[in-house]
Amino acid sequence: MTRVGIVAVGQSKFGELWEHSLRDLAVDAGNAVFKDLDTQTKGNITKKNIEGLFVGNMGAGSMAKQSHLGSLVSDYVGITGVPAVRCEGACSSGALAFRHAFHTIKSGEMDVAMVLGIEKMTDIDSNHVLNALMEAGDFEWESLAGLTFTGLYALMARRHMKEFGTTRNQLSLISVNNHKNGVKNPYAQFRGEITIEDVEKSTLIADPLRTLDCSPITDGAASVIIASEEFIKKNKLDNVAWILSSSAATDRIGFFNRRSIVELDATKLAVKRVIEKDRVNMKNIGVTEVHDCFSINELVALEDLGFCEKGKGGKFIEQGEIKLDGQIPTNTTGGLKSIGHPVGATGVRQLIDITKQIRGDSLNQLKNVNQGLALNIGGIGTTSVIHVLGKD
Amino acid sequence: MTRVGIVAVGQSKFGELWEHSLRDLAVDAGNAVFKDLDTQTKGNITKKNIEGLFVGNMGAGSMAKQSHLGSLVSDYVGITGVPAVRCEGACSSGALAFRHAFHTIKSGEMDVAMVLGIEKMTDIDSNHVLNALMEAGDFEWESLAGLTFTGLYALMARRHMKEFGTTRNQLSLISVNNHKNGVKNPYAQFRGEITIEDVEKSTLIADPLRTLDCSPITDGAASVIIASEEFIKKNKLDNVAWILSSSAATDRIGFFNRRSIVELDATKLAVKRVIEKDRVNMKNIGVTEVHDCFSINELVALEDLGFCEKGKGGKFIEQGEIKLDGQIPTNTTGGLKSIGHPVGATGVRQLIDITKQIRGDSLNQLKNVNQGLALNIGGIGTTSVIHVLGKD
Amino acid sequence: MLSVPVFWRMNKEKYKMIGKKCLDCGLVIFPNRKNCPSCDSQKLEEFGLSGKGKIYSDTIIRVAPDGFEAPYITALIKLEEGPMIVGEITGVDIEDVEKNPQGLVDKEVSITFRKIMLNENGLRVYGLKFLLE
Amino acid sequence: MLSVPVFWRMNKEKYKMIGKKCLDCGLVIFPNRKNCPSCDSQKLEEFGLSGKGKIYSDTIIRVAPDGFEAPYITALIKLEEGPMIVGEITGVDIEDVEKNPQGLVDKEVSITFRKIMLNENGLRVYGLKFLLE
Ligand SMILES: [Zn+2]
Ligand SMILES: [Zn+2]
Repeated sequence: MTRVGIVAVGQSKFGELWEHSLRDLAVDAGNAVFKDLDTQTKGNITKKNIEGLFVGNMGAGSMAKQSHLGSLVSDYVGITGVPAVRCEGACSSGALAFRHAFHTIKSGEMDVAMVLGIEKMTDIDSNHVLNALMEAGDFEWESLAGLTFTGLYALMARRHMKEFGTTRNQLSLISVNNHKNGVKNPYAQFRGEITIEDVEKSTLIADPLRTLDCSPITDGAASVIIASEEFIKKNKLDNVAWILSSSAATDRIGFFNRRSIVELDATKLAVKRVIEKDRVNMKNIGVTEVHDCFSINELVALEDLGFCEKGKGGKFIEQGEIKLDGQIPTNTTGGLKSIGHPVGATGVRQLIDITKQIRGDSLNQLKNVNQGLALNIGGIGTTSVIHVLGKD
Repeated sequence: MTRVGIVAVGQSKFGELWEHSLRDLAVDAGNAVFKDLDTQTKGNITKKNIEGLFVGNMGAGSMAKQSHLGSLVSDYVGITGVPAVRCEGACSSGALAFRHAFHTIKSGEMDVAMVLGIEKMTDIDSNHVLNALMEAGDFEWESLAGLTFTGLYALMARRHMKEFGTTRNQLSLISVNNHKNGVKNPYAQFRGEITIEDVEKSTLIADPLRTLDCSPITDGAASVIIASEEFIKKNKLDNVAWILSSSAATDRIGFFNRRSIVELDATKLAVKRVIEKDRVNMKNIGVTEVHDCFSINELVALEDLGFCEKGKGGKFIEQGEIKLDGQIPTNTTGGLKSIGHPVGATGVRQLIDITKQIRGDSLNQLKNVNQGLALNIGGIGTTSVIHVLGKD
Repeated sequence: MLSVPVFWRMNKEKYKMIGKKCLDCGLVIFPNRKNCPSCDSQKLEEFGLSGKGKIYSDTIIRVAPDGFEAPYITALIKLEEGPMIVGEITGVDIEDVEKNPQGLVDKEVSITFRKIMLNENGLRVYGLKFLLE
Repeated sequence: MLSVPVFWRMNKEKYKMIGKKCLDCGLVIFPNRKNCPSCDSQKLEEFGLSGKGKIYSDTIIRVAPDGFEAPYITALIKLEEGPMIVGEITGVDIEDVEKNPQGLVDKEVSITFRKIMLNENGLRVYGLKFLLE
């Protein structure tokens, strides 16, 4: 089986970009990734080499009245004609599109593919965005009962606090860390540091979660180009982030139907496959992107990924283990909290930031990073997608 | 590279099924395909063997307030936990999901996968369905200009009539043929034969297209299970429809931006790949499913696929070449026109009907069919997906 | 806009709390399914639930989706027959609840029927809510 | 509901028919793009179109989407500078047009501005339509 690597990355600005349409965002990310492709390959590889497009997007239908993004994006970024498809799995749509591209190359069908994650969220009123995001949950038994996305995570947070003694302060530390990491990120929606007091004085959205526990509503797009080992070797490309593992799992759509609401089976199943099937040694992971749509999600995910014991996530964070100099530096460029969370773009943006840590050109570059892991979550642990990238 | 074959098929009833929710439809198709799996494998293979789920759906977000169908469907059909994803490319979503599953098996990632196409269209008012379907086109320059999906195809029809002298009568013959083929189809939405007069007296929707030129608004789901050659041989499965080619291509999203509006480049590009890359001899194709969302689309597609010359589609149909005893029997079980068109389900339903012709258990079984081709189109020739299935 | 059948389909479940019981493994199923989520059996019979249960976790929704009016309390309720369900807790003073960091966890509740939301046509949608015992 | 920026973003194009011209290959681009669809150049300058053109194909929309009122004539128009665009033909008698199986194909048109639709808030949205010459 051929190996597959990431050869170029690029993204648009993330933020409330009223002057940018869905297609403008796609073009910005496209132009950025093609510029990086030019740099990385010294002009030898261009968009003419792209054989397929895989778009990650959750809700352009509901939020921008536009579906069929495979065609729209290939058209506007200038690769009209290629096979193109949109993948969706709520907030994990970006990583699922990447996974589709990865398997298509591995199958021998093509050598070079483009992945583009995108979401345009500010073309509809913000209360309608709430409704659109709840499409990720169970419409009949959650949305119609008045539950919101923040509400779902609030239920998780309160139960985690009860069972394990997790504190308000521990949750706040997550937001503080991610904002701190995002200060230098030119693409980030929010670049200011915040304090624990800021988090704890921010408006309650769904008790116990407050504004600064939540990732924002964001417009943005992110793109990577991946290629087969044969292509990479033939064209003598270096500076490649190799895909060492791609793993996905799902859980029941209704949060009320889960085995547990403080331990997410989809993540546990996905990480099991990473270790057992793809033989990744988790001790080698030097950096991680962990889906922090809400502070509590990052905490629970760190436990489910096995970086600490179940129930000990709060302590782990308190001890500074997720900081840039901690045991497992997490969301080193700001996470969803600071960079923003254009739903379909996030999974691809995470892979860009891991790639940069592997290549050595991250804005918060760590030393001696050989492998990095990205966890992209759709819904409330409903779909978990893990990718591990490495130097070789 | 491993070969991949279809080992089981099943579908729900197609129609206006108010008493069925989105998830009910999924379960009906799931139970049907697992029942066929049981029959075909004499009970040796069950849903426990399924390693991944690929859902085709266009608009559950807009039409049923529900996204994240990978999780919802895997949960309700009883395969919770498997990697699951939804693929979208407007009306070609079903074939795109199938293509994703095909490449994932070919890549060696898994041996057995389930594909399920689904659309629930009657949970919202029918004028909102029109808006939702236009998400397949260019929102800014087509939807906002008041164009409908039927309107787009009407523009194609009028131009084709002008350039090639295609007649009203020739278009009518397509609907007549498809309805005739659907009479015995127990899953079909409309099982009555219609006459040329019926078509020509039916209400104008967008001149020159009338009600009986158009496929209906339909609820339904369709599913297939595919497996790797190793798995098929190890388990001594026979009665398999092998996937001889999977090919896709796209065109610009805006119909106004095309090279031609009477010849669809995406289909021409896709069929070129079928012939040149996968070395299919089109002369061996004994049966075809051609996307007849509108009569004019079937006519243009027959030309673009090369079954007749450009501009001669009308004549070809007049000569009876698409009939069950014609040169290339087309939509032998009723097509979208008679069976109905639950958008995301259609591409999978087409593959079910080709599989049955290959296996020998079609309701209108043809003799000596070794290979069959299905063309699933998204938008107005915006995405074209072709699959060729064969006996070996 | 959502059509009438959406609400009508869930009539039996939402207004009468009629679920299913698996004849093969005994599992009580609510909301309804055609296949048992535990043993995959399709042999299920109708089964009425008591509507009594205990709060497993809860939150105060302060920013509501379209059709709902914040603030209100939404909880995950473990029904006494086994299944969990999401429901609004009504008839309590939110100012009392918000003072307690544990919320209403472990409190016993029983079912009632109330207006849930206004749909897009401005029509009232009724459904199940819960009262503290 | 669609927010104001959606309509505001297309202001220049839809109200003044200002497109782009590629400085590398000379292509006239309308609606706007950031990259030339022919040669992929990003060196584009603003370019005003005359708003004159010829009907390439047309139809009478008799079942309209939300916000529009049927019947009306919608056409693909080939602008004299090259690009094609979709627009409503206004100021013609639909009863005359429907008698001709060729519709309005090859007729010359020029641009005008009119109410296009009512949006979800009931506000009028204006945009370009075409008049027969
Ligand atoms: Zn059971
Ligand atoms: Zn140019």
